[in-house]
Amino acid sequence: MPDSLSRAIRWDTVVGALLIVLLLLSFSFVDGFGNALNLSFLLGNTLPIALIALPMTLLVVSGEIDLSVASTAGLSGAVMGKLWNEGMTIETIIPVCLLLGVVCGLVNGLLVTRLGLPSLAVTIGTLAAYRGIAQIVLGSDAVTDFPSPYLDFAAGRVGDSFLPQAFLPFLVLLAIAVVVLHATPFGRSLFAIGASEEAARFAGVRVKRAKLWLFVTTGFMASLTGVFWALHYASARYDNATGLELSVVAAVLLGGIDFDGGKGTLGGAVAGVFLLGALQNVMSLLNVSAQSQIVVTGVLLVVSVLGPRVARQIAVARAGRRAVTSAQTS
Amino acid sequence: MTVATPPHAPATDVAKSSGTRLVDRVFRMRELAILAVFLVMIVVTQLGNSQFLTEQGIKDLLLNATILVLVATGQSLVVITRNVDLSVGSTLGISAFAAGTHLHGGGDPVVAVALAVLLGIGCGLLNGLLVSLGQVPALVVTLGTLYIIRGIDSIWVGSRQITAADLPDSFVDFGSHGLWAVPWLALIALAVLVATAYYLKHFGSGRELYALGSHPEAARLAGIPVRRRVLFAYTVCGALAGLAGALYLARFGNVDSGTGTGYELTVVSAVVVGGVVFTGGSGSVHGAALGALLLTSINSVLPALGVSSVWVLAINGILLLLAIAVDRVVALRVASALKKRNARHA
Amino acid sequence: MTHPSDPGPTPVLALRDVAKSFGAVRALRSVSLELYAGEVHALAGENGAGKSTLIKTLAGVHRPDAGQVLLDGRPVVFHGPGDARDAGIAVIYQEPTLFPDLSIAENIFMGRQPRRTLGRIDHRATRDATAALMDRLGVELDPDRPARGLSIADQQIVEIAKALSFDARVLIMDEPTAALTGSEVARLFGVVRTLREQGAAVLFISHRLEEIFEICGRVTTLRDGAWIATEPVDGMTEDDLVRRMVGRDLDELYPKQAVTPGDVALSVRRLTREGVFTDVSFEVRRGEIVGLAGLVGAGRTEVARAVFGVDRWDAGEVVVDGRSLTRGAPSTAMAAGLALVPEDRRAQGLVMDMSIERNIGLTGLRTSVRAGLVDRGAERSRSLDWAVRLQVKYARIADAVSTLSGGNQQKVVLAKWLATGPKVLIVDEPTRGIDVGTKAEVHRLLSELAADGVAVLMISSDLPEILGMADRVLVMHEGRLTAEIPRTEATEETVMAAATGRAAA
Amino acid sequence: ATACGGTTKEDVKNDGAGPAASAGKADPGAALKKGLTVGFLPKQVNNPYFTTADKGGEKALAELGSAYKEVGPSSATDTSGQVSYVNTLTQQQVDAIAVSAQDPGALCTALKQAMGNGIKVVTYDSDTTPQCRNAFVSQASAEDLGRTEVQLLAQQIGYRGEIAVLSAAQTATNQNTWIGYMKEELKDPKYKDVKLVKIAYGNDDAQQSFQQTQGLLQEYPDLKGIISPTTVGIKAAAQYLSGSKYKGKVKLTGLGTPNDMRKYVKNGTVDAFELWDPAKLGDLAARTAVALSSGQITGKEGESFQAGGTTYSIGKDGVISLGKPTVFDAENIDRFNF
Ligand SMILES: Nc1ncnc2c1ncn2[C@@H]1O[C@H](COP(=O)(O)OP(=O)(O)OP(=O)(O)O)[C@@H](O)[C@H]1O
Ligand SMILES: Nc1ncnc2c1ncn2[C@@H]1O[C@H](COP(=O)(O)OP(=O)(O)OP(=O)(O)O)[C@@H](O)[C@H]1O
Ligand SMILES: [Mg+2]
Ligand SMILES: [Mg+2]
Repeated sequence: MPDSLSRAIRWDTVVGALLIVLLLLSFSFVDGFGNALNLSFLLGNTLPIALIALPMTLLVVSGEIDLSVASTAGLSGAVMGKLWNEGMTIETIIPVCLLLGVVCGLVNGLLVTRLGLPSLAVTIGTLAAYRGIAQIVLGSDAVTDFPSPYLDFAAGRVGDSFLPQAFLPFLVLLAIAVVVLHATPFGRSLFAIGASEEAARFAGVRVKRAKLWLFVTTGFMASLTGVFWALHYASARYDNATGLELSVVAAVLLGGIDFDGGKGTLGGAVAGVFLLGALQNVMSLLNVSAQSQIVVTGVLLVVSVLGPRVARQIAVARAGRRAVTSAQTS
Repeated sequence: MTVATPPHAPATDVAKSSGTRLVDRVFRMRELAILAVFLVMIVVTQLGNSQFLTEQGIKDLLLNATILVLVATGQSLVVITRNVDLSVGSTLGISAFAAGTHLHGGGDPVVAVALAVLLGIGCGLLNGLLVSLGQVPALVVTLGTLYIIRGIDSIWVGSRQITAADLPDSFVDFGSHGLWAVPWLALIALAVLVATAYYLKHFGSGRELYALGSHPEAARLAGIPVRRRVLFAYTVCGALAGLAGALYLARFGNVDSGTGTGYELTVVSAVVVGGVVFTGGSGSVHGAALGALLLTSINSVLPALGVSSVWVLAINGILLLLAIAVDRVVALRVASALKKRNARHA
Repeated sequence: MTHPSDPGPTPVLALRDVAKSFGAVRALRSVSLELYAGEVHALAGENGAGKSTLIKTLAGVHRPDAGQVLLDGRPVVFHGPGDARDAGIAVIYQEPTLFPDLSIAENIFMGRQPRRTLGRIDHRATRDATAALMDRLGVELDPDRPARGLSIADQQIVEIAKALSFDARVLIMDEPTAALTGSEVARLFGVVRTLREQGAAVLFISHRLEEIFEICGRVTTLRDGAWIATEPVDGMTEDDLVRRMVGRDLDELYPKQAVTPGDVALSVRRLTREGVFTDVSFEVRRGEIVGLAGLVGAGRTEVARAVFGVDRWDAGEVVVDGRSLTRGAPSTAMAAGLALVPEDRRAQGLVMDMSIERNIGLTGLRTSVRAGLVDRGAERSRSLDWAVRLQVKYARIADAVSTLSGGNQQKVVLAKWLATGPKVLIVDEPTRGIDVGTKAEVHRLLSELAADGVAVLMISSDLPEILGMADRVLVMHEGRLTAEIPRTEATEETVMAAATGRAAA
Repeated sequence: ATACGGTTKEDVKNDGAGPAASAGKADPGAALKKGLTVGFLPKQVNNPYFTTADKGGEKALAELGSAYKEVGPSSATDTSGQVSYVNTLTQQQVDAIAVSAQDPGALCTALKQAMGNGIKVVTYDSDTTPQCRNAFVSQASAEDLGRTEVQLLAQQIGYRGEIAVLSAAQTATNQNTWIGYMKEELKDPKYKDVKLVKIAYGNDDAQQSFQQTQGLLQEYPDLKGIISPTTVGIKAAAQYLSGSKYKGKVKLTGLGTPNDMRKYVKNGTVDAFELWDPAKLGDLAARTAVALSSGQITGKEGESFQAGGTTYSIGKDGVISLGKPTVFDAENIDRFNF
């Protein structure tokens, strides 16, 4: 009984359930929610957060964090715009930008693993540095005239359905991330690293190498997001995606990923991302003001951590009482 | 430890003299490193621009740092207990506006400041209660209250704003005047800083903040009232954010619903640069204050040297990285010094 | 039941019919215990019998589900450890609970610092009092040194100093000697005797039975959370006590079978780590158990860590089964067939928040894979298999290891490494905190492994264990190997002489 | 195409410039429709400037018998937020959208989708690229603003000395256009003794603008005047100057609201500054939106329509200009309240 109970109150399951309930309610009661156009907007605008949330979840499970993701995205967008203005082909530019993301991640990773600096501090630093470099690179320009096949891909839908074209690659990436985190030895070792780095090292896990990989992957995904962002919104500016890191962090936290490391599931993180995205969409359709939306987001976050805690305490108390009564009767 | 200590050879004398010096030196060293970086920066700037350290220039430097110093002081208390308060920016914003509305309605400046502090205490209590009673991760909770307080602020304030014209002249002047080059605001911040530092070092409950940040479970076993202390740290943090809000109003003479947005990252940077460790239990408020001074000064130094504002952000980030890297190197030195000391001799 | 040696009328501290459960686990069932002023009372029982839980109930950490705590004969309710402390109860917990960032002096006096005017702390008085305590314990620890980086033994010493500083009426010690060597134990017992004479009540837990016989007047035995007996130690034999604890007779404690050593499996050549150990060379052959003895801080653990690759070495070479290892790479050491059971099980041996299954599985991530993915079935059967073989006492294999008793945690660490099927097994204090029954079990296991051709290097501060188990004893002193003594010549005297540096290498 | 067959800039310079004129022809005589819904989407809600503007729009719509609604992000840099609000308005099938774009390009896809759904799009205050909207209501011609600010400052410093500009973000399109015209104006020989020494960026953040002002004064001790063509910048600069020894000595002008600046005009920190009436801007945006929806205009150059008694004509690229800005000084400032 406590077993099934504790499984039921696992927060990622709750978030998933909340998402489903929200979707059902919105489909039935919110005007304009269910049509293909709105759903494609919803998915398209949530995609950048979702894309970065994938590697971020792995990173947080291993006990680290990367706050520089939005700046990395901005930097690759800026470089993309700059190179495009210089007349380079987009087919060369995109790989260059992705490579740049890898370098950004590598810098973070090396500072964290080689110098042993705390990732929170390092990535607050690179958050400013990368954005600053983006500003130096692109300055006040806003580049909008990317080739239309690319723009159409980033903004377009699959036929007349609600799925953005870019959603399909995301699903593939999601599948890869789920398998890596939950089914491979590498993913398993991430949980051990997050929960106790020293014990993981004593068990032969290559802690530094694993973390370096994660930072590099995060940089790569962030720059992929930056490229997608610039194409999706047809605008490359140095301040693209400013503040996105907080949205990602909020969504991942909402999905039940523990920032002390060692706990969480990708399912929870992705549910958190789309729960926040859908909620905002619904609230806008219902004409809830931006200010009230902020409050709702905040309350949701607080509840997301208080809820499971309270539920668990109730469960524990109940189990304890039962044990006492059985001890007395036996 | 060695087995055979001669019964009447108090080895403690040796240990005390060298040990005290070492430990003290160790902790001072980290702050000295920041101070050195700061001084070098100031000197270089003065060499490049003789206008930099005029009376006005010094006053500006101090004024710029004041508000961040206050908030960073409060934040370090919380970080020392292995928690964090991300909602300080929102708290600052809402208390600044509250003080502003009071003054706008012809209220008394002292009451306005008290009002801001009280509101700050309220926000701090909210955070503290959620974190200590709910026993939930501070990062999530305060990210939540960051949104909640900001949202409430925006709903309440709407598009209103308080401008200098709404404020009594005495209050606005207070924000920029002072004793020679030392503004009143900086004196307030200094007083708060010294009091907090003294409290942390010389009072039992102050030391307990370090203890419970260093090892929460052990603190519970040692009978430290963990929840009450955490609540206290958050309350002080909120109060100082509130006070900072009132001073912000005096200094900038302008508050709207966006005041203080994004301030949390600046504060966290200052605290981190100042050597307060995020895993709790170590660091000092004067370190954090130095970190705040360093960070705000960078923003004055670069324009004074004529560096284009395009470069400011990148340089800021790189300096931040440098500062924590230097701190880390110092810490490693310290660790190896300790290890050497540890090598005992029979 | 009668107490023939009742030293006084009212017990200072007592438990009456106390029960405590954790979820489905019934850690204590109707246990009663009386502690009198001026007695040293032992608490004995297997791992997981409920000793630590009992202590935590006395200390106000746990609230009993049923029954009462009596102070001077009156029922009390402790709402937290602070209440118990204020009632004059000092506790040394099984796991050290120091504040790593604070100085030793602050650790000892946290919450009770000597004050000056206005409630300010008197730092100097704190330091002096600490120095005096260290003197009393005969150790040389700098009061201003931060607790971070102290060895387990030194941490234990600080804990003892902390407990002594209370001048408490009741002193409760949960395995205070587990990390200590003979001479420190002797010092501690000297202090305990003084306290007893001054009228304090002492509750003492140890898995080293000889210590119970040396210092205690009465002993209470627990089994599976239930009270078994409380009786005077005089007139009891170790076998009697073991029978109470285990409920049956026990096999020989050190069942070392004689084996003829095979090829060299582990060869360490001129290994040096600057400032930690110097020029360490030795070999371990298949089928051999080599003991590594020395005083606490001699550098044994450091050598083991370097050999396994957790730390880098500066010079020298490690060869396993003919393969030279790269330094600082535990994964290659594992691949070569090396396993290390580390000394600090909570920090190094286990991921406390992870399940038993996952912890045991952690060392097999590389081997139990199918098509690049973790083979969960194989992982589970491997974990279950070893948990059962080592008789780990648990409710569910998916429970977090943090819910296990100390000894059972140690067994999980052993299971995790034995499951890798190592060629060379280094065990660092393998039986620390393990009860006699399991200890015999571990010893049997180690000799079986040796008989199967595994080379075993055993570090232990428990000298009888070393003498009983090892084919050869290596001794370290201040970072150097000072002696190599064959089984036939190894005695307490020869080993201690080398360990204290009195014998030339 | 290039040798490697890649897609380069040259391949895609195809979209015709010019506003997205509606397919149909304008019918200047068409009656103004009633019962329309116009959604206002400012850069940021809760921003006093936009609130005043949108209130102007609300009033005009009430007069015209149409409905008003306002949505928008709570941060002026949340571009994706603004995009999703365009989507929401499209979803809600409003008749027209009046938007002040955070980014000239980023809103394009969404706005085009809106226009594809028959929604008229008017930009005000800050434009998008012309093909993504039907018309742009400009607060004042950029040229007017740029030139008059230089004229104002030059008068105050007696046509002699160093001056600097304190702008908002480096990417702010309107700021950059104005600064361009300032430089043009300075080429006039009468400014031969006036030297523009630096353009600083305060990112529309009070604290940064503050420190940038300090930096300007430290770097150029002989600085005589500052132009800040942003309401946040001028306010911060004025507050700094009024509390420093430079008060009254260093002249400050630019774009500010009378309420923000009243105190500094009165205490002598600022002599004169200018701004258009944001309420009128919102008013005109609303009327343009209704005219578009009613088919009176389509957004082509040369068309004209009546709004609040004045006739406005559409200029190049679909730009409708509000008129000359108002200059505020100690004399007249008390007559304005916004
Ligand atoms: N916090 C807890 N949660 C769940 N179960 C617990 C907890 N603490 C102890 N237990 C369980 O209670 C039982 C008694 O544990 P306890 O630590 O008291 O044993 P012990 O006698 O001290 O053993 P050892 O000699 O190994 O230290 C064990 O089965 C243990 O798993
Ligand atoms: N030669 C030495 N002199 C003084 N201190 C040392 C020496 N070698 C190691 N130490 C320190 O003492 C502590 C204990 O060292 P180590 O664990 O290697 O000793 P050990 O012989 O394994 O003792 P035990 O395992 O019983 O604690 C370590 O923290 C180490 O830093
Ligand atoms: Mg125990
Ligand atoms: Mg050891």
